[in-house]
Amino acid sequence: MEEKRETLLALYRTMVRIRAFEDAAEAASQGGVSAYGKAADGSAKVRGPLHLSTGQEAVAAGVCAHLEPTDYLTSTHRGHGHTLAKGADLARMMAELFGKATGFNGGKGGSMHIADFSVGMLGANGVVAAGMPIAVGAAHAQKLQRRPGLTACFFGDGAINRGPFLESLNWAKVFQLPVLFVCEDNRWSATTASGPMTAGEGASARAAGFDIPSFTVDGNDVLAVHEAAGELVGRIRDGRGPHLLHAVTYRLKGHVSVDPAGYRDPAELAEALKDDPISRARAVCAAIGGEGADLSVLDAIAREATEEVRAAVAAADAAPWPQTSAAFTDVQTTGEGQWR
Amino acid sequence: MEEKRETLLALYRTMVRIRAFEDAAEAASQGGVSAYGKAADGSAKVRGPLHLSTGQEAVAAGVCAHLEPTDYLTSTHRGHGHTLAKGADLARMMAELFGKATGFNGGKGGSMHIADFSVGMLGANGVVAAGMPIAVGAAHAQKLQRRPGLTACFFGDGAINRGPFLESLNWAKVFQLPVLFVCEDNRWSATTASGPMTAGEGASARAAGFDIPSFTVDGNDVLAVHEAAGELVGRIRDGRGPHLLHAVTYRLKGHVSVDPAGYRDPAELAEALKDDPISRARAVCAAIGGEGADLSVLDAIAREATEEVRAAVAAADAAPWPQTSAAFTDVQTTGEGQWR
Amino acid sequence: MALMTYAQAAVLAVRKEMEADPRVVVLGEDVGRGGIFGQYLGLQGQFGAERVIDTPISEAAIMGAGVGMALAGLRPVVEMRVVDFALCGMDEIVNQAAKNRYMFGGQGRVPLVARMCNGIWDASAAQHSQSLEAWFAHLPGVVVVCPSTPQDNYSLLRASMACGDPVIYMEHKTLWGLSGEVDPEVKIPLVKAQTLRKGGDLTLVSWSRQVAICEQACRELAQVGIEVDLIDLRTIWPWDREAVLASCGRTGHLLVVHEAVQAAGFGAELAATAAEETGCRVRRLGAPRIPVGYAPMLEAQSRIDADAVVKAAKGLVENRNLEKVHA
Amino acid sequence: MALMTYAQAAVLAVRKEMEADPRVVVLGEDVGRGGIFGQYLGLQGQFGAERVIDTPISEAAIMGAGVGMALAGLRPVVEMRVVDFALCGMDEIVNQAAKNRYMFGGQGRVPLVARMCNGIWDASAAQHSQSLEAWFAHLPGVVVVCPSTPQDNYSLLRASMACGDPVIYMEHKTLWGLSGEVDPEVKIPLVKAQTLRKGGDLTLVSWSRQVAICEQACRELAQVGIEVDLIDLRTIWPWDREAVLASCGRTGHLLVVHEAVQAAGFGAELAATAAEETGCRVRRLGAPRIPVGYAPMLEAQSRIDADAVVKAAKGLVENRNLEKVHA
Ligand SMILES: Cc1ncc(C[n+]2csc(CCOP(=O)(O)OP(=O)(O)O)c2C)c(N)n1
Ligand SMILES: Cc1ncc(C[n+]2csc(CCOP(=O)(O)OP(=O)(O)O)c2C)c(N)n1
Ligand SMILES: [Mg+2]
Ligand SMILES: [Mg+2]
Repeated sequence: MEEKRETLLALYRTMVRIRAFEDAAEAASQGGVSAYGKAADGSAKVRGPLHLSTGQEAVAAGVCAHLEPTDYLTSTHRGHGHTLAKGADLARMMAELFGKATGFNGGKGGSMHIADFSVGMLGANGVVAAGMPIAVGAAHAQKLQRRPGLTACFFGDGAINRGPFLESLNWAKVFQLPVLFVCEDNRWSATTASGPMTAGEGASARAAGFDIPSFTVDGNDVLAVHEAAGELVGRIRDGRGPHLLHAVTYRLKGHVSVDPAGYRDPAELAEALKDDPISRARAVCAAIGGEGADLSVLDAIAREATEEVRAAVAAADAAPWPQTSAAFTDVQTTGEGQWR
Repeated sequence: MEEKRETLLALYRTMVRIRAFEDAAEAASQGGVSAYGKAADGSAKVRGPLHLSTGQEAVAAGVCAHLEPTDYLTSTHRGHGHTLAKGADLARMMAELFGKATGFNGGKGGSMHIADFSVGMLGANGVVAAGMPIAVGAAHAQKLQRRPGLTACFFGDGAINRGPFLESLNWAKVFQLPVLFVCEDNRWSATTASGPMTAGEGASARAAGFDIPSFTVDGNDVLAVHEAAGELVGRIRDGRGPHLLHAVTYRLKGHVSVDPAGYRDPAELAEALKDDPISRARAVCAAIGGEGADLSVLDAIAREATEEVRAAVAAADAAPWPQTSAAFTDVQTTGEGQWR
Repeated sequence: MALMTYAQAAVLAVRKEMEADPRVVVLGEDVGRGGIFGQYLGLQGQFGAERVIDTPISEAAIMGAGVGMALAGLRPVVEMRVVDFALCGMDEIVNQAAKNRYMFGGQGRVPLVARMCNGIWDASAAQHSQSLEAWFAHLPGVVVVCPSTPQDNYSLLRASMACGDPVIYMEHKTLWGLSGEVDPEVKIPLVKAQTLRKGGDLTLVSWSRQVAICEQACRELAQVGIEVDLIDLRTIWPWDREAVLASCGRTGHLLVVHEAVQAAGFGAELAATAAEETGCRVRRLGAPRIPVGYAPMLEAQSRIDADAVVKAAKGLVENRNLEKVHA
Repeated sequence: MALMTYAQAAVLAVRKEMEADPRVVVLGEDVGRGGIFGQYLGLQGQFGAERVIDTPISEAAIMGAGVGMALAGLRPVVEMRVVDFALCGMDEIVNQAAKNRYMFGGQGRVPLVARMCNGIWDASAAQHSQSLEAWFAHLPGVVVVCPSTPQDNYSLLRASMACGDPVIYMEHKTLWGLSGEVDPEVKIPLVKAQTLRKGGDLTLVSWSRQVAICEQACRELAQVGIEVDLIDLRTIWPWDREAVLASCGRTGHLLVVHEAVQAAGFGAELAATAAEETGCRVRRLGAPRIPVGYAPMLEAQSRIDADAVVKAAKGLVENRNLEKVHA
């Protein structure tokens, strides 16, 4: 019981840090992108498309709790949660969203390319499903080099309709690679519901065609995700090849932060809000009893997260912009300087 | 019994025409391509890579027997059999292989682009799996235009590892299109055995992940292919959406006509030669009894095919080359003449 | 005549073609909701989900199915969202759509418009900010169009849908909200460039979003007495040789300005051709060969502003580039 | 020194790098059997199937896995078979391999050599005969190499594998059997062009298979008194500006000849740059903008033979092209 409570508190902490990060990023992004009929008005601190993982925190938290720094992770356009959960520094992430020199990418990438290679987080990706072949390549290297570690490969429910999904699953199984595929099924693909665009039962069902064992889990139940991921990660570490976790969750926000998602049934959202993974974790914690039962511990954790994010925003805001000369570094070494 | 014999004779005729065509093309192609350590010596009448379907005739024959001219077909680099079985004129096909003006493509395409749009045969393809999305598009048009007909989409066992396989299966099912997917599983992908490169049980197993009903058949048993294809084609014509036929056969020749296939176990080939679909059809015919029992009917059919092919080769040889000016036609209409 | 945005002009063009020809269909991700830029707004409501087809996220299949539909008698408008994602359907564009008619000896045609908007998308970084018109200019079998105004977008989209060839139709990612007068009766043929200003000192050729920036530069140049023939190329391939080369012959100087990377950009083709055919002095201005960065001042390094155009124009007319080299 | 083929030279280069560096791996279809051109012959026997990896037919995954391997510390040689099939992994090349280092702010690097042979493959028609070096020259983040001899193939492949950047390594589809002396000790740096002939009348730049054809043309030109600076560019990007522009400055005439389609080909970049920087006269010779046909006389329309080079060279030196236009 005590152990479960400890686990839950740690997961809760990861979740509220993600939530606080997303909320702050969202606030800082208003007016920052022209789309959905609105023009960018230049007022935003976080510019460009910002894909929030609000509501999906349990998947990132539950899976990444089992990962070591020697493990790799590849992510999607909706990658903040995975990056934080993999152990990246929150302040440097926020700085990257602000486009500052102190960000992980020195302001070159922004939200869609959030990454912290030093903790094995090999990057978000602006192209749907594009992280998947990269993940299997990283896992292939881990295997060939007899290094410990596995690669966690996150992708959305829309991504399973792109070719690289198939090529990556096949590859991982053929070479018996240490890959954990994680389908973060939030039931939407941009402004289109994923269901009618998907033949069959989705990621898990497709994995079967590749003899890849899979498990479908309630992705808003952080303990369930944690347990399922633990089981699969254990098997992968035992050398039993790729596995797939199909986590069903929900995208509480629009596709990007400025998308009001007016195309979806308000009832669907209302239902989903009741299923908020953070609220559910609080309820479970209360049910377990013990020191966390009065929820003040959780409140303290949440306050701490909010405070950490507030400080990160302030630091990002105060941080220096990149030098314009930085636009010309890290392009390629051969012929550096031959820009025209 | 009489009906079965009639069916078998018709299928046999298709098979031996394909076999005779392939044999003649093979003979005409020696010295025509530089690969597998040999240089082109210019002596060949059929130049370039020539992918023979020798040994796979039963699949083309059995499936295409159920197709109408209003049905479409897309094929692979190994497309002669499908094209003949779909009803294309044999002589014009041979002329195309010879690169002559009288060929279906006026000498612009050759073997890898063999096609006869007038009978719904929308083309071989030099890119593995590339015919698949084209097939679903053609079927999509058939459905939208409320036209009768379906599209038969042939592909190899190696092709199921390319992304377009997934995207096409998903698409066909999502839109409930009249597509018959046919995996012609000859167990090789160029010089690599397909088995070790393929996770899971192959095409049929993968189709299940898309809720596409499938059927696996002995692809060297022409009556079995015919029966299975008939069942699936019937279901498709009834509006029950895409289906998949997984036909297991064997590539009796090398990957291309000049490939001695020295990389494969001679025992495997010897075994396969015993399983030749044409010999098997003869044996079945004999077993059925009746007029065909003494095999003289079959021999006559085979002789007729050989004779037809001989005439086609002579005609192709005698046919005029394309005008050099033909190199500049059918590029695009807008800006015709702006070649530099 | 009506005031409308670049996106609305496109919607109107597609609507008119769909009304006139039942063979026209639209397919792509999110087109049912109007497309992410509103470039299909209202069309699914009018024509139904069978003709305005929401598709899975399957660029290869979207493009490939477009080819199959075209071969089977439809006239698809294929939405690739941005040119950057069209890379996921590149075999289908290059080896299938562009070459089909030729390699099958004219048995079939692929009358298809593949929309893939081009250019820097503000603050969207390297994977959403490419301009690849030069690639398609290099690809036999396709037409390439880059409209710069609502009227052009309306008229050229209709012309593209009518031409019967596969067309790579490259709107600009940040022109969607641009307003302008559109006369639905105006036809603009493909291949015809538009001369926006007349002047004897310099021929300035540009297209897409860069045209407006060049117009600004021309006003500044006029103030220092440099008069410019400003040409909006509109169709990138086939391009309007007559208009461009005649102007180069008159002015003796050609400056090409584009948003794409300069190295091996389409400006090279224009400059090389002008130098070959007219012997005029040439100069190009395109982005440096770097990916587009996210932070505003990094992204700005990939943009060509009016100042840069003015400077290059002056340098060219005053022959500074040659001096520099010969010094 | 040893006589070996272009393919054998490549094998030797990969072998030496694999012997020297355990991080080097090879991946692609049929590489275990030596590759379809023999360009990996014997390597799987020596290094095992773990380092010389036969892969499924999955170009996107081959290329993408190469990126992942490179990020995780390997140095992959990624086999794409022919450039035409590389189109099936185009997002992985363009949006992932080329931009990774930049967009992640230098956190990682992608030291990877993507081999995709270029050019017309005899009698293989439109989908197997493309030359796309210009596309990659236009793509920030990659090096582009087109070797023309066994020695160059040996030395440049080693240099490419050592350089630490993603390299688009374009051998030629029909040079594999070409024999030549190879000295395994010879290092050839990337970016350095090779001047094969010296002459004051004309600068002739070419690469890959076209170089030998230009050499033949130069011999014919010498007989009519036209002396040519013949430059094999070898590395397409970054290209050897110094060598080319210095020669142009001396001869006053540049002719670029390549097998790729002329329109928006890399010749345009060279011609435009030379015209900008030196004011020399320029001319290009590339294939017409048509797909490559199958029948020999159709295919031949896409080839540039020595006669055509001679004619263009004479025309340029005698200034005929300008006369024509000004007439
Ligand atoms: C290849 C490609 N096609 C289209 C897009 C545009 N796009 C960005 S996110 C998205 C929806 C992805 O859905 P899903 O995979 O379920 O991820 P989610 O956004 O739900 O997290 C789309 C279509 C893209 N980035 N890349
Ligand atoms: C995208 C692509 N990759 C590689 C090739 C080269 N290639 C031609 S045929 C072939 C093997 C295909 O195997 P399969 O699909 O089983 O067809 P089969 O040759 O056995 O009929 C390969 C790898 C190609 N044509 N296209
Ligand atoms: Mg989703
Ligand atoms: Mg096969």
